[in-house]
Amino acid sequence: MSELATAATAGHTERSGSLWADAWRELYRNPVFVVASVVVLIVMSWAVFPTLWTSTGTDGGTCELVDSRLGPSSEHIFGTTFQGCDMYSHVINGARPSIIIAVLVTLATTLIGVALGVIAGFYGGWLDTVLSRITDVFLGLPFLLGALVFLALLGEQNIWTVSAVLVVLSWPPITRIMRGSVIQVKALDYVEAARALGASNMSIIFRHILPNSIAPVIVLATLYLGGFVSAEATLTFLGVGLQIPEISWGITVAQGQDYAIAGYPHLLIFPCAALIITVLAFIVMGDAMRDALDPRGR
Amino acid sequence: MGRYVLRRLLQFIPVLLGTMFLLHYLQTVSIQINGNPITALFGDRQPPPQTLAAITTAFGLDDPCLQQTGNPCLGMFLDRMSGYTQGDFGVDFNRQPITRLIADAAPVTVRLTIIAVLFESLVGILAGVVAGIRKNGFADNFIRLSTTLVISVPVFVLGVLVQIGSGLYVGVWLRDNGAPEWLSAAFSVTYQTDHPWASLLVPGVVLGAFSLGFIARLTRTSLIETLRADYVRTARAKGLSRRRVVGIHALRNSLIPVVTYIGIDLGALMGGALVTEGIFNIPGVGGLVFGSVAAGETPVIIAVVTMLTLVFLLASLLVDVLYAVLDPRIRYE
Amino acid sequence: MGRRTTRRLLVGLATIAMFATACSGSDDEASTDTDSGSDTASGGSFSLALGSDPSFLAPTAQCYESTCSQVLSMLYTGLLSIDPETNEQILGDAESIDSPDGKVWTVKLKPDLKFHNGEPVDADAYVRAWNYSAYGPNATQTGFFFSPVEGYDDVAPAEGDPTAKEMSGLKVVDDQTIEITLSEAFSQWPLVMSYTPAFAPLSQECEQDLEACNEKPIGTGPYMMDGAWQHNKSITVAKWDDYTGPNSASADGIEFRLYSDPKTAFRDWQAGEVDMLDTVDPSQVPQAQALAGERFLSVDSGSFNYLGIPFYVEELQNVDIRRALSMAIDRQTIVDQVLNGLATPASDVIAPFVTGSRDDACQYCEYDPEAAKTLFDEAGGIEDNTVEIWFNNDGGHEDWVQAVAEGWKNDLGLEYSLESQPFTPYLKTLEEEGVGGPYRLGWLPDYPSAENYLDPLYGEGSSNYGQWAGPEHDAFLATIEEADAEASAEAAVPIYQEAADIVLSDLPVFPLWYGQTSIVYAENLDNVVYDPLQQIKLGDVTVS
Amino acid sequence: MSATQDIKPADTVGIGREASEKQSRKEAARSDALGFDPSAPLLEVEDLHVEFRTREGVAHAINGASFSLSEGETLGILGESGSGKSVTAQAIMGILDSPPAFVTGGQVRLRGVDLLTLPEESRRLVRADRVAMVFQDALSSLNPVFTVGHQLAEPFRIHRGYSKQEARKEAASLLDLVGIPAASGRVHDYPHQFSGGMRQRVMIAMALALDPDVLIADEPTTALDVTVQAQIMKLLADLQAERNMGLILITHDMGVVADVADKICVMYAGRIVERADVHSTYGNPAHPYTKALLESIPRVDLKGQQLATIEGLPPNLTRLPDGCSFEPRCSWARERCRVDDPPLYDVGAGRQSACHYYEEVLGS
Repeated sequence: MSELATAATAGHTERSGSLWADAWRELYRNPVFVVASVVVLIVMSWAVFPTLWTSTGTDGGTCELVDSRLGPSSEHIFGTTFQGCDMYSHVINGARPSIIIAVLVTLATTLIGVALGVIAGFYGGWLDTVLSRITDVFLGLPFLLGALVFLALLGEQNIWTVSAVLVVLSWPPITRIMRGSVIQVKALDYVEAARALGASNMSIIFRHILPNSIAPVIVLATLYLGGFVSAEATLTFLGVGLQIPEISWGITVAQGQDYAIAGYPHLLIFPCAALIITVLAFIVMGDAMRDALDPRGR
Repeated sequence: MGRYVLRRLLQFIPVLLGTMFLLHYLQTVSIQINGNPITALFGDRQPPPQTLAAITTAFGLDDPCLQQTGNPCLGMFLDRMSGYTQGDFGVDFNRQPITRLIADAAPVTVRLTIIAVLFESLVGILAGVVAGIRKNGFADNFIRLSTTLVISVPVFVLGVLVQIGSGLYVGVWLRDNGAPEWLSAAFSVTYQTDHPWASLLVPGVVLGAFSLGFIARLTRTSLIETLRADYVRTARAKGLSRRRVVGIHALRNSLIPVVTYIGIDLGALMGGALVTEGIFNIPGVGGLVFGSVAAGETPVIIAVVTMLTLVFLLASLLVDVLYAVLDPRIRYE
Repeated sequence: MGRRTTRRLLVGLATIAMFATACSGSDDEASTDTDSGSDTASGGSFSLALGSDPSFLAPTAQCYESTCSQVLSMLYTGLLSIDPETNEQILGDAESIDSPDGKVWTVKLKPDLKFHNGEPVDADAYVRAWNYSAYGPNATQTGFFFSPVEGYDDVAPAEGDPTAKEMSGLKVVDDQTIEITLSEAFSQWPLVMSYTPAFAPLSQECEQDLEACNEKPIGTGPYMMDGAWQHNKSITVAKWDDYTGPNSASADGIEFRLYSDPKTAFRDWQAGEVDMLDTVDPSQVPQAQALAGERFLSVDSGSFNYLGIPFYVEELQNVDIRRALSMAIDRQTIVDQVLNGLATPASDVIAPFVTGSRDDACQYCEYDPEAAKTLFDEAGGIEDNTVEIWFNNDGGHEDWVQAVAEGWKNDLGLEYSLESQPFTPYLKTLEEEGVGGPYRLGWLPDYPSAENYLDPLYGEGSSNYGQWAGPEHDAFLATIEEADAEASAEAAVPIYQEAADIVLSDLPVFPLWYGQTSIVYAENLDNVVYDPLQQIKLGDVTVS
Repeated sequence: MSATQDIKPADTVGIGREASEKQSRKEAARSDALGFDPSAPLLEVEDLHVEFRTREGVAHAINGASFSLSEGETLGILGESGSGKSVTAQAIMGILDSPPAFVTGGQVRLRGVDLLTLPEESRRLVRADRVAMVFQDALSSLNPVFTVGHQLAEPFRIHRGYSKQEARKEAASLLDLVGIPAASGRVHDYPHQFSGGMRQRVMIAMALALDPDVLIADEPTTALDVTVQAQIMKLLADLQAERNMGLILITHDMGVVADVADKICVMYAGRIVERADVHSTYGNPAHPYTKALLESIPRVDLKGQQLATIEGLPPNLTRLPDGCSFEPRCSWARERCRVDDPPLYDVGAGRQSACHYYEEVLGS
């Protein structure tokens, strides 16, 4: 495995400053990336400033049970939900948990993964052995089943516990890749040169190793963002994700699915479309970044 | 190679022990925090204390350490381990031996996984090759877009839509028009015991759909890179046909990362099948663990999840071995 | 599965208790139809979708949930059952059940009854089973059914090891006669014994090897196992030709198909893969009605759903607040919109199919937002103007709980917060008096008696999680005691109604609705009758 | 694969061989039917144009290259990297990556047949069979995941329809031919198990497999030690003499060309700027660029002096200047050079130079 991770990251490492500059130039000239970024920015604004988009406030507005499951109309352009709330408001407000979870978990896993990957890869020895075995334990846990076990233990299910569990299950691949990447960069001539010039470990790590080994992790992290949006929905569907009265896409989709087939398609279509487009945008961004950061793919 | 495999196998031991202890500890803490899972067996009724105590004792949940939050209950763990060494893996709350539960569930999930892996590899690699050799053409864009879309749709939505489409429309039509039984079974709504392979085809496709996208994209990228390699130019200079250049010289090199992914995915599929299994009513491993987690059946959770971890480890070992077979430059000492 | 399975599971779990009661189902009309019924349209076979793999088939004493009791109702005749329409006792294996004083009961069995393997079903077979059930170390789930029997504490003491293996209250008088001595008079005892799994007989062969018997039970009923139990897949039973008992068996065979998700089962029914469903998911009810028409049935299940009130929460100690909250629940709209009509708004704390239930007993169950608001304001409202509602999040309750909360918000101007946990920690929280507001629970009786809707919920040592106490509670306990001591079940009914009135006035719980279950079946089936105790009378179903 | 073949019992070998032969013959095809005229000149390249269409614009990689080659003759193509040498070779072979590369004009005539107009399938038959190529970096040019035996046998199996055994026997004798010791044992080895020089020998063996009429060697010795370089060059020269092939030797190393080439083409910015026999060029270059190249070779007799270098960089091929491409770096450059692109002037004795002031250059 570690051999594979090393091999998989091969070739990312020679360039540094110019790599990032080149990548950026490549990206902003890529129309697909630009469109995806705009979508992500819009969804982010739903999450951060929902009141810009809807007048019903962040709790989804007043819900009248007698208005349950109405189809789209001028008053409710996306129709109403099961509880008779405005679906449009739910779609906008539902972005918040998804985005918080996606961003939070991605940041945390990247930090943990990079830190542990650098420690294992740079120092090696017994530290590497112990860390690698611990990584194996968590890597081997099947994702969904692991999440089930952890969330069932916590008993309480909200944005923070779901995020925590996703972090626990998602750091190992990043650690793996980072470790491989670091091992490779460590062996390069300029690191040897820096060492020969008497640079401290810390300065070698931060000045030479990190900038040159982090590219594959950045790419994976972008793909993770989309993955966690999906994961929230799936965990909610399985009954161990977010709970009402929280408004989230996962809850709305899981609830809407039951009724979509029974003649209320708008209960599924609108929240699901929001979810799919967001995930799609994150994946497309990740793809474009990979292409940009890996000139061989051009 | 032999020594390498042996060394890797030895490394499994601490990982598996770690997994088992982790799960044990989680379950222990879970009981300490959430309470005795036996109480839930009686629903809203409060069972008489002696009934509750008797059942709690029968399932070994009467250890006083379960009352002390944070206590790792090492004694219970050691008992369990020594039980394992004697082939005793415990029972669930229905007193079914876990070995039997696994023996029932695992073959179904293995079949499902085989179908999913075959589907995602064959179709994924094919799509990746088509996209790769026509880079930026219509086929490439179409394949990239459709596979990304499939990745973006939550599996529980995709699964139900496919189930309705294939089961209620195609399947019923086939049966009404006198299609052979195995064929209509292939498009049945749920798993059918009489057709253990045919009725898993559609669920296998749903299960493999997610990875299919990754494999297609991985193959594409890898192939595009390989096609630029000097040895591909050499092959063309030798007057080989395009099919032979792509199919033999480039593909074999491109497949190395793809095989890596498929191998790792093998373990993930076995453990990740629970949503698909649920939708298609497949009595597999995912549903087994899912039910056990909800009920708090610790022995089932530990045994099955550890088994899945072992599958994952073996799959990654297999990948590394295969890696050396595919690429003669790699030597494991 | 997913969300649904979780629910199912929870239902599966929750049910167990609730549920169980069921049993009976099988016999019922037997007495009237006896032999003739089975002769007319016999033959054919059909399949029934069940919502989960049964927990146990043997020993039957481990069966305390609906799927196993549905299967066992085909495999066993039972001592007696209760006619769901008339509430009359229908005798099965028993020829008579009598008591002079409600304390000593004599059960006489019919002669020449046989197990499927040829063993005689005699007094020994019954007593053997009951002693096995009650014996503490056997850890059966229905052992507590025997707690009224004299000597139960010796075989299952609350503390320490049992001092006896058999209950002193059980006597085999002769092959056909059993004498049961209870520690106190209990008018409802015959109704208790109608829960077949807890009281079914045990063959010697089965006792020798319970594990083998669990895979292929040896019963006494009109159907016997056809092959072993295919766990998580199917159970098939076939008509037993030597059956002499009263229960009907129209079809030649029945296949129980095991599903993890009722929605999947419904699609399989749509595709014609399974003939009958014992549960239709609420979201599929409109579809089921459209597709099945007459072949869609929706019947009271006997379950009683309520919001319990924690008396240790100060704001809820005011009875007017409780009454106001109860009146501000629009039960009918919630039933229509959220539950798709699959429930009946509650008018009593006793479900309708039980003798003693009334349709106008609960005056605070009528939706009256204005009166509620007035009463609520007069009583001074609630501190912080916020109410917590507690529920378990793995049983599919979130939708209606939220609807109740929204109603309070709209009608009383109350803010709400929803607090949820999975079932096990939820029970622990209830037990530890940890909830901060009304909590949801449901009840399915163990046996069709008004008593079973009262004592287990509000009595001493019961599921009185809300710690209802005070003079009203004392009056309630006294009334129950009085009713229990009556010599006959019938005479006790009006007294139980008095007890119910105390509950409905003081409101330790808000009655919400009685559950309904729905079934659909295929065109080639007929004579599908549903028993409110959640059992389809499968023996009566005819196949064409 | 080879192993399974070897351990098959005798009778199954027969069957297997029959089947595999059938299969191979079906694939086998020869270039004989394409109408080559044995009396026509071996290879004539005329006014070849190649451009690369990229996102940054169209790069004019080759702008009207012409030269010819006859049997037993060695043509050296000289130039800096990026001057279009390798592109010319790949255009002749027909293995340019298209897109982005497109041949936009000219002819490549082999024995009178214009290869550029042949359909791809016929073109494929010419490769390796009539025209073969040796690449510069043998390690990356050999497929790492196949044995050298497999790779050597491929031309025989594809073009000649040999059975596996026959092809492998040929492969072994080829290895022997290029001087690899214990050849029959080494067919089972992978490229990474060979040393650099040995790998280049394998490349040469592969190119020679079908006894081609023209061999193109693209910097065959760049990656090798000097001593090995000489061995490889000698091997190439010997094989050429023995087989009377036409050899195109592409290199940036004037020293290598001097020893083996008969004629020389000097390329700059996609054009041939000087064409002559090797002695005249070395003795007295007719183009400033050639002159500059020669002066940049270290020479023992000039030890101690500053080595000459060519100032500046080659032009951007997407924006070639109107005038002479070499003008910005040329010490002879005048105003005319900036606007007037020089044609190939005949400088006598079969020599051409693309310089308006070749006479001055020759005279210097």
